[in-house]
Amino acid sequence: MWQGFPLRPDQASTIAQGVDHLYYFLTAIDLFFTAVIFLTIFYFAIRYRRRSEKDQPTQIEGNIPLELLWTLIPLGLVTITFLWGTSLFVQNARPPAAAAEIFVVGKQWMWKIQHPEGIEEINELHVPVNRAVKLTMTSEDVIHDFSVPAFRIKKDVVPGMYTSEWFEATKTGTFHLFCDQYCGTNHALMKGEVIVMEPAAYEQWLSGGVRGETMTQAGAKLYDQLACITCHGTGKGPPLSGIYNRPVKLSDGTTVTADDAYLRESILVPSAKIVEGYPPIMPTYKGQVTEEQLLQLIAYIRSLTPQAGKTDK
Amino acid sequence: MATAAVNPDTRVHYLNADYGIKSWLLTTDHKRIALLYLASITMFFFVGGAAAVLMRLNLIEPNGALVEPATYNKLFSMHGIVMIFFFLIPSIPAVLGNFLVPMMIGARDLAFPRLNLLSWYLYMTGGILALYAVIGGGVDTGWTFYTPLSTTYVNTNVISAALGAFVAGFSSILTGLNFIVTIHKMRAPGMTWFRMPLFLWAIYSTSIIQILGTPVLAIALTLVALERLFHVGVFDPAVGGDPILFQHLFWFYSHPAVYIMILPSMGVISEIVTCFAKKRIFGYSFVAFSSVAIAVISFLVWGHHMFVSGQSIYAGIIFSALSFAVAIPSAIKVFNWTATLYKGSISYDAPMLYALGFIGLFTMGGLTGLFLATLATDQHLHDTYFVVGHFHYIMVGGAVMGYLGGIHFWWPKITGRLYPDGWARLAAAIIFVGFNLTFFPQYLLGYLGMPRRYAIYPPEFQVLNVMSSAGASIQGVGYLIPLIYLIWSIRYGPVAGPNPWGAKGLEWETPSPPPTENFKELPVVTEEAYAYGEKETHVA
Amino acid sequence: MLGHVVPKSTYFLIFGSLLALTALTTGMAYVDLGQWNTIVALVIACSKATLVVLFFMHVRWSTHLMRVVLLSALLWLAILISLTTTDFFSRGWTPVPQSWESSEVVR
Amino acid sequence: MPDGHASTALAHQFEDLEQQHEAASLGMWVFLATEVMFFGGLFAGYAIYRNLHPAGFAAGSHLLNVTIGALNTAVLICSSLTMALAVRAAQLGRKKPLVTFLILTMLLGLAFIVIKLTLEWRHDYLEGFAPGLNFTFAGPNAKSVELFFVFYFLMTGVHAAHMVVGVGVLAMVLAMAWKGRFSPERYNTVETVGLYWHFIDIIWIFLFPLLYLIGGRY
Repeated sequence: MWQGFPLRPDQASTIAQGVDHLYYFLTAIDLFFTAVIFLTIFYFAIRYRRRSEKDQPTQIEGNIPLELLWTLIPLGLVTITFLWGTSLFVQNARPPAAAAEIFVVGKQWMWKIQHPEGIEEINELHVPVNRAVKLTMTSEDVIHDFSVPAFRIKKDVVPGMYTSEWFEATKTGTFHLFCDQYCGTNHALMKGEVIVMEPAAYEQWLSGGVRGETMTQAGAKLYDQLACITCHGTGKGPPLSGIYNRPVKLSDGTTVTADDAYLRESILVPSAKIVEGYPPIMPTYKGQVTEEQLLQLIAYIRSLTPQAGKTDK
Repeated sequence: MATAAVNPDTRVHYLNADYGIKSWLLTTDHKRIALLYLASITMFFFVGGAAAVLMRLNLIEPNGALVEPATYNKLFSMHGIVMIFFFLIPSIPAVLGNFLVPMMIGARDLAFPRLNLLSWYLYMTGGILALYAVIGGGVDTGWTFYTPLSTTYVNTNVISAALGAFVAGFSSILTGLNFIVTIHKMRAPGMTWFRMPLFLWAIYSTSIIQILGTPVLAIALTLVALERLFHVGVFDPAVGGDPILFQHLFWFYSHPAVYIMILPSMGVISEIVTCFAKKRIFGYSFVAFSSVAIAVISFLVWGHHMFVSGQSIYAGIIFSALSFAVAIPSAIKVFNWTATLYKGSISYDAPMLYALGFIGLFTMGGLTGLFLATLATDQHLHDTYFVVGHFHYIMVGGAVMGYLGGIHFWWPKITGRLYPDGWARLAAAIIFVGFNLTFFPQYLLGYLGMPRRYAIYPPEFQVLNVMSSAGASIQGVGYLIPLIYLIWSIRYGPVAGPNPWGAKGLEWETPSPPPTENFKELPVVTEEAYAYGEKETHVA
Repeated sequence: MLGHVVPKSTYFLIFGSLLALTALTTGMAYVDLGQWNTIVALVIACSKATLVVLFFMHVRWSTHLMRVVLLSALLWLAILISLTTTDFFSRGWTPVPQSWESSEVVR
Repeated sequence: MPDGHASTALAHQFEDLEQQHEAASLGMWVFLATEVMFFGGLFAGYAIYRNLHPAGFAAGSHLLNVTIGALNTAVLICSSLTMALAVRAAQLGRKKPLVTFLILTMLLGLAFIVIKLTLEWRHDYLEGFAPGLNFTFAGPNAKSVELFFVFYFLMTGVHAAHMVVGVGVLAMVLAMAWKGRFSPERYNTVETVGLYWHFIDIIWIFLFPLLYLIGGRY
């Protein structure tokens, strides 16, 4: 494109091109109707300008076929746009099964990123090219938004819940990462970079990083430290192996899926949803674990369910 | 055309019927209250505009040419709060609506004149609270007051700003209530619904939004204030509250509020286009019912502000479909105005320039809305400058152009004086050019990914930002010119006479400025609105 | 214009029904109906409100316009509550990714 | 139709008393539509949170006194009856019953407020149920119970504020009735105030089961 005056950001993800095509389609509609309205107004304005105060214009009260025409044509166009935009969005909202997962915690005014391998980075996200990556995100304070224009994705990062987005980078390079949801004084400084690397370089980066323990190992350690095993390993509390993403029957008769959100809630507000057949004795861990540690605990619980995800729809 | 232009100073009318500050501050005359609003709204417009100028100046440099990010945040918050709650929402309804609704239906006043005065006092109370918030240290939540930022994490004057918007909201509710009752119950004999000027259909539709939407905003802001005061956890996820609920309550009002701003403008355009083309409106009932349709559908689309907020994607799909639905009545209006010009006798007085500008800019603003109603493109464009460009095309290119057009159209009626038409056309042209230069680059910036509400931005966005800032300064000049010549004309402008434009409508059948009771004797209506020339016998 | 004058007996009848319904709704709370407790309580509340609106507020004898105003208020309330709850009830259905393979397996 | 222009009761902007009367009623109905949405925002928030925290809301509800709630419901229904009878007396131009019923309505309204204030809010506060001030709750779901009490105080508080305004307006209407300002041709003030009063009653009719009867009492 025009080097000095680009009209679109880099197309650096598998999603980008599809979004751009829809954008071109909408731009074409826009230009067409803007041209129609502008040119018609200009033409009428010149052709029917007032030549004398005695002008007696032809009075036309309306025209039903014309009204129908300019109701139905826009209706048809917006229907097409809606169907196109929605199918693309739903498709883009569903990460491929094999996506690697990276965890993001937003905080005024920085991005804290954890790789499952244990590497943590701030305001930088290193990812391999041509590999689907899913971000699971939450915030420690206010609502942020994790936006990467070159990938055409963004999603709010909301305290108290996990949101997610995914991408598969198609180009190596460094791309902008913005916080797009106004989050207070230094909102404009909550920027970072997504660095897309060749797989080999990425592996090298991974091994070169200060590699402590994987998230699962960190979670296992926390599991010990917090003495979760005293209940969950002894039958006083429900066992945790093999539950991830499986249905859990609750004491009030309902059933929930033991997903990230459920596990998070059960650690922070244990009394909210009690598993059937167990007494409500678990204390809250609110204030004792950070958002990052919560993610580590969840990672550990996930690892107790072999091949989680393969089994559910 | 009016020929009997009597010098207004020689007879008694609403402006000289009484003198002294008390006769204004305690007036129940809808025309005087309209002028109270005009003065206060103009003041707020320039306050909000000053904030915009400072913001644009700051954005000339990627690292901020003028102020710290903290100050910049206060500037855009103040710009949003003042412009939306204290300028755009009351602009046309409270000024032109107040002045014209009784005159257009042939009534002596609104149904509840004292309530009308109360509305203005509530508006001023709200305005003073908001100004207090600004002067006493500012507020930096943005006009959206998103939780939990506004409830827990900022230390600025959120409560007084929210309270200001809350009180001004009640002013808006009472104005809407007054208009609805007046239009239902006070029409002159013969003024049937389908003989009403389209301005009244627009004002009526606006009033529906005001009375049914505003109370929900009031509750949302009350909850924010309570949460700030007592930390009870209504929107605090740590306690089980949900910050996204605030967004639902907020946008339930604040999306329809966009139509509180644009619908009255659409009404003004219908009046101006017919007058200066000497034409009956093309498709009266389509234009009339599209106003009501917009008012109703506007309440079904608020979730399109929340496509990437963590809202359920199924709710997103529903809101996306409904958002497209609101495009249809808007398109109908634009096509009908354009068709009205066909075979007209078009003259280019200043109001008509604003009206034609409105049609063009509203078209562009409306069409770019499609990008944001589309889920897949919104995922890229949400909270970028594309959104900023889009809503300024609607609110400035649409609402403000319509407001200025209306002020120019009815100024001779309000004051009895004409303004210098050459200056007025020049100002219209300057505003149009400045506007496009300011906001068109913002579409491009948005697609490139520049987030909104950024005091500091990556250097590659600088060229477009400088263009935008240059446009803003041109626009600023454009707004100052009318301020000067309109004030000048009150004293020195040529006498206008009752109907300088040769327009149709009851308000033009009474002297300018009108007498306090509006009409010497109450009119009886015998013809449709816009009866310019004979009706065509054979409908094409 | 004289509004419709309602006989006193009608008012007392409505009054009696309202008190009876209050007693009923309180009583029903002590009967275990599971999920239905809430529904029964709301149905009773709606019937009481309807009685008040129709008779005490004279909507039974009022013009179409007043009814339109009333019904639009209820319609808008329904819009607010239904579209908001749509979000909250369907949030859990978001197609959440299924892929978790513990990090050791990933690479 | 009465000759409106002869009456000083006709405001200048109206043609006749009928127009004035209809405008006043319509004005009040439109205002009530606004009120429906005002409370509607609260009801929407309530509905969402009750569904998110069913156990906490039930536990909170069980801390309220159903008997007092039901008693207050009955008090308000009585006041609605007396209000309706007051409007009827005004329609028929009977001054004495009008004054009597207005006084009764005010007294019942005051009774409601007094019961609410002394037997409920004061008690709730002393028990430590006031969110943000002194909330203490030992059982499970304490935070959800607190959320319930936020809505409880907010909804009953906003409702009570409407009651206070209503009693104030009734006092003014009473003064006008005392001076004989109303007649069968002109009673729209009584009627519109009546509409407002019944509306407050309806709000309480919904608040009672929604706040006091969650989760049953069995």
